[in-house]
Amino acid sequence: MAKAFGIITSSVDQKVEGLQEYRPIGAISFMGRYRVIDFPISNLSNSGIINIQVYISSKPRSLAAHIGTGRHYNINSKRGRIQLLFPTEQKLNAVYNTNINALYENMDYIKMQHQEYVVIVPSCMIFTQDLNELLQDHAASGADITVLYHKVTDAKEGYSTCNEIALDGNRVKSITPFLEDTETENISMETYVMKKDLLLKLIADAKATSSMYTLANIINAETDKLDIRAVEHKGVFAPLTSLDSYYKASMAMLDKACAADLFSPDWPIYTRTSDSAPTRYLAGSCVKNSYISNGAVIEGTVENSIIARGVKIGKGAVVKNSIVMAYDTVGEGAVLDGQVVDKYATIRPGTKVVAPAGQVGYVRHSDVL
Amino acid sequence: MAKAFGIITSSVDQKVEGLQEYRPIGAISFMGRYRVIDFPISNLSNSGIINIQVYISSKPRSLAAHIGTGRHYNINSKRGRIQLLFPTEQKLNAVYNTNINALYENMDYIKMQHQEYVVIVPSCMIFTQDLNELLQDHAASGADITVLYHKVTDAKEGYSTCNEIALDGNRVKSITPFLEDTETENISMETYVMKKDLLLKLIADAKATSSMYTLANIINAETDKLDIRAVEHKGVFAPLTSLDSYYKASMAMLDKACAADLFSPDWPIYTRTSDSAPTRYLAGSCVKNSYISNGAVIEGTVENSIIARGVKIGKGAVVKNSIVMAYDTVGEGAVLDGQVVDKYATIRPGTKVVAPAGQVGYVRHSDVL
Amino acid sequence: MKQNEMLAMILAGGRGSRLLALTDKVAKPAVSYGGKYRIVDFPLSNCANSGVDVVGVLTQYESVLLNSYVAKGGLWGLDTKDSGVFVLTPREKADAGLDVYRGTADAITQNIDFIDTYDPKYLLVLSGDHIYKMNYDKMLQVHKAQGAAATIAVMPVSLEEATRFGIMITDENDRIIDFEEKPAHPRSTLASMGIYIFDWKKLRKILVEDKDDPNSAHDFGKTIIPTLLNGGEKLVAWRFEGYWKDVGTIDSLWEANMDLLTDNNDLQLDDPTWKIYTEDATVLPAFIGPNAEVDTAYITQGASVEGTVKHSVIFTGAVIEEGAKVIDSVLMPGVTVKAGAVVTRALVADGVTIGEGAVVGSADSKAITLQAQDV
Amino acid sequence: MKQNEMLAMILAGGRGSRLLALTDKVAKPAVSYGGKYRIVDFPLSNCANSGVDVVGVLTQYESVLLNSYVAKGGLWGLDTKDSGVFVLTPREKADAGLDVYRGTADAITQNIDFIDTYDPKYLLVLSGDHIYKMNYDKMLQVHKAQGAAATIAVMPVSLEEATRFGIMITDENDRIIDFEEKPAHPRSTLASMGIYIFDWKKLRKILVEDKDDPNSAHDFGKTIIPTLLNGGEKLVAWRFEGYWKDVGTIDSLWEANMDLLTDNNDLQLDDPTWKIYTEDATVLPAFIGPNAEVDTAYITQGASVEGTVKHSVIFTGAVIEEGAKVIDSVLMPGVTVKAGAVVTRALVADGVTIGEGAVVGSADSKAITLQAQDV
Repeated sequence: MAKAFGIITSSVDQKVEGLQEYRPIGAISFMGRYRVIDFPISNLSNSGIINIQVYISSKPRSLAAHIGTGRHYNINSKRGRIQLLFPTEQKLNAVYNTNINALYENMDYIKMQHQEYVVIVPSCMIFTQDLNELLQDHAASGADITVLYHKVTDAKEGYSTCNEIALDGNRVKSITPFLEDTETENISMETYVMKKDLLLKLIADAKATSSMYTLANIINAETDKLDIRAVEHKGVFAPLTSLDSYYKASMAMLDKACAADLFSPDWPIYTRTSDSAPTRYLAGSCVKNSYISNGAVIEGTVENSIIARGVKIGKGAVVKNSIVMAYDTVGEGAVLDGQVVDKYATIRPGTKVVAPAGQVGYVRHSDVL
Repeated sequence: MAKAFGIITSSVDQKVEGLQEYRPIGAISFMGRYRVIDFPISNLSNSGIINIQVYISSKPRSLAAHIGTGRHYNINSKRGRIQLLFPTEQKLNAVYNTNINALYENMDYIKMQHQEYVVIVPSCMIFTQDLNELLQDHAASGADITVLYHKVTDAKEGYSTCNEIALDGNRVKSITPFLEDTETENISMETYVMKKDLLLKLIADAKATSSMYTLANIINAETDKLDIRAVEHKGVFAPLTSLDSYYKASMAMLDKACAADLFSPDWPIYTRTSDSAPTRYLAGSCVKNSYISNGAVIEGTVENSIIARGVKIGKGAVVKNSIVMAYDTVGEGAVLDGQVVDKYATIRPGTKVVAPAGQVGYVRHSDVL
Repeated sequence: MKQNEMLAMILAGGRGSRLLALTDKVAKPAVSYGGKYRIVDFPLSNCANSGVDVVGVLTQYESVLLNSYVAKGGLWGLDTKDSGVFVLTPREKADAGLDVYRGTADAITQNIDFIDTYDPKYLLVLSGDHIYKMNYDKMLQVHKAQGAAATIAVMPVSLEEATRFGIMITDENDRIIDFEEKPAHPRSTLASMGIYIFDWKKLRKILVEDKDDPNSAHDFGKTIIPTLLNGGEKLVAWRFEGYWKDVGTIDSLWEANMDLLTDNNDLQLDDPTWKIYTEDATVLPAFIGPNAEVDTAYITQGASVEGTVKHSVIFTGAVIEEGAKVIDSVLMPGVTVKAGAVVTRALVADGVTIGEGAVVGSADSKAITLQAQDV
Repeated sequence: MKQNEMLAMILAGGRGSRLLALTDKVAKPAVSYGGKYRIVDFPLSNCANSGVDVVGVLTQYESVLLNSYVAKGGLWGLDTKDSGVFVLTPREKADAGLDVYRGTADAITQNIDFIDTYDPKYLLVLSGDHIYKMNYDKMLQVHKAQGAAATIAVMPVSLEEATRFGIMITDENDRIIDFEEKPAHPRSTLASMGIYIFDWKKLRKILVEDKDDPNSAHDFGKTIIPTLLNGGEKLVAWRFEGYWKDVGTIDSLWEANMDLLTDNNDLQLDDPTWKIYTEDATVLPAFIGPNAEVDTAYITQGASVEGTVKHSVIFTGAVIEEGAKVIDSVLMPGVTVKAGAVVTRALVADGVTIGEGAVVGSADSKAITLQAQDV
C-alpha cells in the first residue's frame, strides 16, 4: 500500500451544461456504464492508494450511492476507506465555493490521516495515471510539489476553465488561468503530490490571503518559494469543462485505439454494476459503430452512438451521433441526431430531435419530447 | 420480506443540547457502543423491512459513514437498500426545515418504491417494536393509518417536543403538541403505517396547506376524514428531546431489567463495529455498576457510568454518574460526576468537573478541561 | 419474523458428464449461461430474492472454480452480518474418515453439524443446475399453511415427458398420495422439480436413521421421500408455473440460450423486481463495429462484434471479427471468431478461438456442435 | 502496482490434538483467543493489513465452523471485487479420487489449479495457529531485493529453545547456507517461524516433481526447503522481532492469554494502525455489577461480571455471578461461573457452566486445568 492518502476534489468552475444541474460532474455517466468519478477512484485504487477522501460540493445522493463502501473499487473496507466529505455550510455566494474552502472546512479530517503524503486528483477530468509511480518519483526528486500536466496542440477549444502551466525545464514557473493565446499549451491536470503537512500549510495560507483562492492560486503564489515540478502525462486526457467537451470525449471512444488507451486490461476502470441482463437486438434492428450497454432492447437503428443500460429503441427509430442515457425510451420512428439525452427521458414516437451540424443538443432528465 | 418500505425521518424539533451541534440525533452515541439510529434501522431490519430511506437534515458525514451499505444491519445489498436522502436546498429559515419538506423534496424517490405500504419511524426515539406485526395488523384492520403510541404516567418531564394523542377507543381523535396538563398522556411515537399512495397525498396536501406543516399536523388535520387507529407500545420508550432525557435514558440501562427489555436476544440491535481490542482493567482499578465498551484502559475508579470505546481513565481518577464518549481521556486524579463528555475530550489530571445534584453537565467535543 | 427460519442447501456435486468437455474443468453449476450468468446464479439469486439468507453449496467434484465463485456471497448480496454462502465439501471428522457424498441425501447428512449451528425450522433443498425463477418464500407459506412434513415443487408436463421424471400423484388438496420414479404409464403429469422444503427436525431424524443403512441409496427421490410417505407424513405438491429448464445436455443448454431470443421470453431476465445477480466483469459495453450486422441477438457487455451475428447469444468478452459469421449459435465467454470463419448451430466453449476461415457446425446437423478446442 | 502479485495460503488443516477437548469440535485455527478473537484472525488480519488480498485457507479436519467463519471475508475487509478468502478442502478431480492432504506441501500441490487462476508472482505460505503481527509486505520487499527463490521468516531464540525448532544457518547477508530440523547441537539460534515467501514458478515446478514421489513427506520443512537448498537456489532468512507464539498446548494458550495482562504487552492489540479484525458479536458493552471486584483483567464486550475477577481474561458473553471468583484464569466465550464457584489457574472451554460453589483448578497446580465440561 502506498504511503499516501488520496483527495478527490469537487468540481466548481466546470459547467457541463444540463447534465450538471442534476448531479456533480463526478456522477455524470460516461460510456453508458461508468461515472466520471470511476476514473480518479480507479487510478487511486490501482496505485495502492486506498484511503481516499471525496469532496462533494452539492447534490450528494447519487455520488454517495454510487461510491458506497468502495468494494467494487477493490478498496478493503477495514484497512482502506472512502470518506465522503460534504460541505458543512451552504455558501451564500458562489465565490466562496472553492476547493480550498472545502478542504479548509475538513482540515481536522486531513490532519487525522496516518500517511505522510497526499495525492490530489480532480473529479472532473478523465485520464489514467499510475499515481504511485508519480508518488515514488516525487519522493525521490526532493521536490515540494509535483503537478501533472498534459501538452495539448489544439488549445483553442475545450480548456476554457483549465489552468495552464509555464515551465522552465521541469520546474513550474506559474499556474494561471488558460488563455487562448497559443495552440500549444501545458494544461494543468489539477493533480498534485505533496506532503500532508505542506497541504495543510497551503490551505491555511490560502485562507489567510483570500477567501476566493483556489488550490491552483495558492500554488501559483508559492512558485518562487517552493520547488514545484511538473510531470507530463501521455495518453487520453479529457477535462469535462462543458457539454461540448463531454460529448467529444465520449465520441472519441468510438475510435478503437483511443478506447484501448483509456481502458487497458492492466489498468482496470471499476464501476458499480446495475445487474442488468444482456441487451436484446430484435429482428430488424441495425446497429453500427456504437457502444451498447446491457439491459437495452433495440428494435431500430443505432449509429455512432453510445447507448446506456435499460434504453429502449423502438421499431423504425433512428439514433445517430448521440449519447442516450440510462432508462431512456426512444419511440417508434423517432429520430435523434447529435443529442445528449439525460436519464429517464422519453422521445415520443415520430419525434425528430436533430442538432445543427457541429452542435450538440441536450434533452433534460425525465423529459418527454 | 415485508410488503412495506421504511422511512426514517430526521429530527428537527428535538434539541439534545451540546451533542446535537456536532451531528444529527440519529448519530449520537448510546450505551457507548450504539448510535441512536441503530434502533429504528434494527427494528425495520428485524421486521423484514429492508428497503429503507433515511432522511438526513444536516451534517450527514458521520451518519452516512455509520450506516454504509447496511450489511451490519442484515440488509441484503442487492435485494434491499438503505438510501440516504439529503436536503436538496439549504433552508434560509428554520421554519421550513420540517419532515414534510424533506419528504416533499424526495417525492420522486418515494413514488419509485415497489412496495404497497410504508412504515415511518423517527430517528430520535429509542424503543423496539415488531413493525411487521404492526403492518399485518394495520392491513387486517382496514384502517387508513395506524400510529404507535406510548402511555406515560410521568408526563411532566422529557416530552416537551413530543405530540400527544387523544383517543376514542383505539381511534385517534387528535394528534397535538404535548401539554403538561395531566400526568398520564398518550405520547405519539411518530411511527405510522399507511399505504404509499396515502403518504404521497398527505405530503401534497400538507404542502398545499402550510410550508410549516409537519407529518403530525397533516395527520391531525385528517382525523375526521380518515380512519386513523392507535396501537399501544409496551416496554422501554425513550424520546431524546433534550440532553437531560438523553442522560436519563442512558442511565436507566444500569437497571438490568430495563436493559434486558431493550436488548433482547430475540430482537438484536445491530451496530457497526470499530474493531477495538477488549478493555484492560489495570491493577488498582475499581469499577462498579457500569457499562464498559471495548478498547478502553481503566486505571481509576468508575461508578454508575457508561464508558465508550477507546476511553482512558488514569490512575486515581474518579468517574461517577457520567457518560464518557469515545476516545476521551480522563487524566490522573481527575473527577467527573454527572457529566456527558463528548468524543475526543481531554480531562486534564486533577481537574474536577462535578454537576450540581439533579443536573447534567456537558463537556464539548475535542475540548480540553 | 426470525432471521434464518429457513436454510437453503444447493446440491452442486454432480459431474455433469453429459455436458462433455464443458465440465472437464468446471463443475456443472459453474457452467456459463445467458451471456453473463453461471447456472448456479439462478438458485442463489432466487434465494436472495426470496429472503433466504444462508445458503450451503454442496460440492465435491472439480469445484475449485465453483467454490471460489460461490464463496463471493456479496455477488448476491448474501454477505450481511447473519447471511452467507458457504461451500460445504466432504470433511474428515473426529469419528470418521474423509469420504465422498454417497448420494443427495448423504450430502445433507454429512453436513448436519453445519445446519445445526443455525437451528432452522425449515430446510430448502435445491439443485444447482436448473434455470428458473422461483419465490421460495411463497412455497414456504404454502408449506406452513398445509402443515406439511415436506413440500415438493412440481410442474405439469406432457404425458410423454412424464415418463422421464419423478411423478407425484396427489389428492384434491395437493397432498401427495403416491410417487413414481420415471413411470412407464404415468398416473399423473406433475413432475418433481427436485426442489424440496422439509421440516428440518423430521428430515434430520430420517437422515440419521438412513446414514448407516448399507442398502440405502441415500437419495431424496429414491430414499427419503418414500420413507416419509410410508411413514404417513403429510407431503404436499406445490405447483410452479413459468420457465424451468434442466440444462443437462449440450442440446438443452443451447436451447435454453436460444429461448432468450424469443420476444418476451418466459424467463424475463430484465425484470427489475427479480434480478438474477452474477459476477460483474470489468469491461466496456458491447462494441458493435462500423460494418457489423446484428439480427436477433442477445449480446452482453465486453463483447465486440465487427462481423455478422444472427440469432445467437454472445457472452462476455467474445470477439467476432469483421467478415466472420455466427448463426444460430452460442459463444461462451472469451470466444474469438476470426475473420472469415463461419459458426452455425454450435456451442463454442469458453476461451476457444475459431481461426480464420474455419467452419464450425452446420445448418443441417440435427445435434448441436460443441466446439471445445481451438480450430 | 499489480493487484494479487502475492497470494497467501494458510495451512489450517491440523488436528491440534494437544489442545485436547478444545479441538474436539473445532479445528485449531478456530480456537478462541484474547477475549474476542479466533487464532486464524491473526494471519488473516496480517494479510489484510499487508495488502495481501487473496487468501486460500487449507482445511480438512472438523472444519465446518472454521470454513463458515473464514468464508466471511468481509470480516477482514477481504471481500472487494478482486479479493477474497477461499476455503480449500481436498477435492475429487477428473484424474484423481478424493484424498486427504498428505503433508503441508501436498496441500499446496492439490490446489495448484486454484493458485494458477490468479497467476501470482509470489506465494506466501502461512500457518493458521500462530499469534503475532507481521507486515508480509516488508518481507516481500526483502525477498524481491534479495532476488531470492524463497524467503523464510526467522526469530532468534535461546540455544536451549533452538533444539525444538527448525534452525537456519545463514551467512552475513542473511542467505541461508544450511538448515537443521530440531538439532541436538544448534549451529545457530535463528528459528523458522513456518512463514515462507516463494517464487511461485520455482515452487510450482518442485511441487509437481514432488507430487508422485512415494518416499516424500510432502512437507515444506522436510522436503521443499532441502530440495531448494540442494538445488543451489537462493534462500534468505528474514528476521522478525516482536511477539510470536505457537499456541499448540493448553499451557501455551493460557500463557498467551495471560501475556495480554502485562502493561504494554508486546502484541499491542489496541494499535489502531494494525488492528486484528474478527467477527463482531451483537452484544452490549461489558457490564460490571454494583458489587463486582475487578483487578488486572482483560474483559470484552458482552461479558457480565458481578463477582470477583483477578488477573484473568474474560471472553464474549461470559457471566460471572455475584460471589463467584475467577483468578489467574481464562474464560472462553459463553462460560458461566455461578455464585460461590471458584476458578483458579484454569482455562474454561466455550459455553461451559461452572455450577454454584464448584471449585475448578488450583493455585498450586503446575499445569493449567482445562475445564471442558459443565461442573
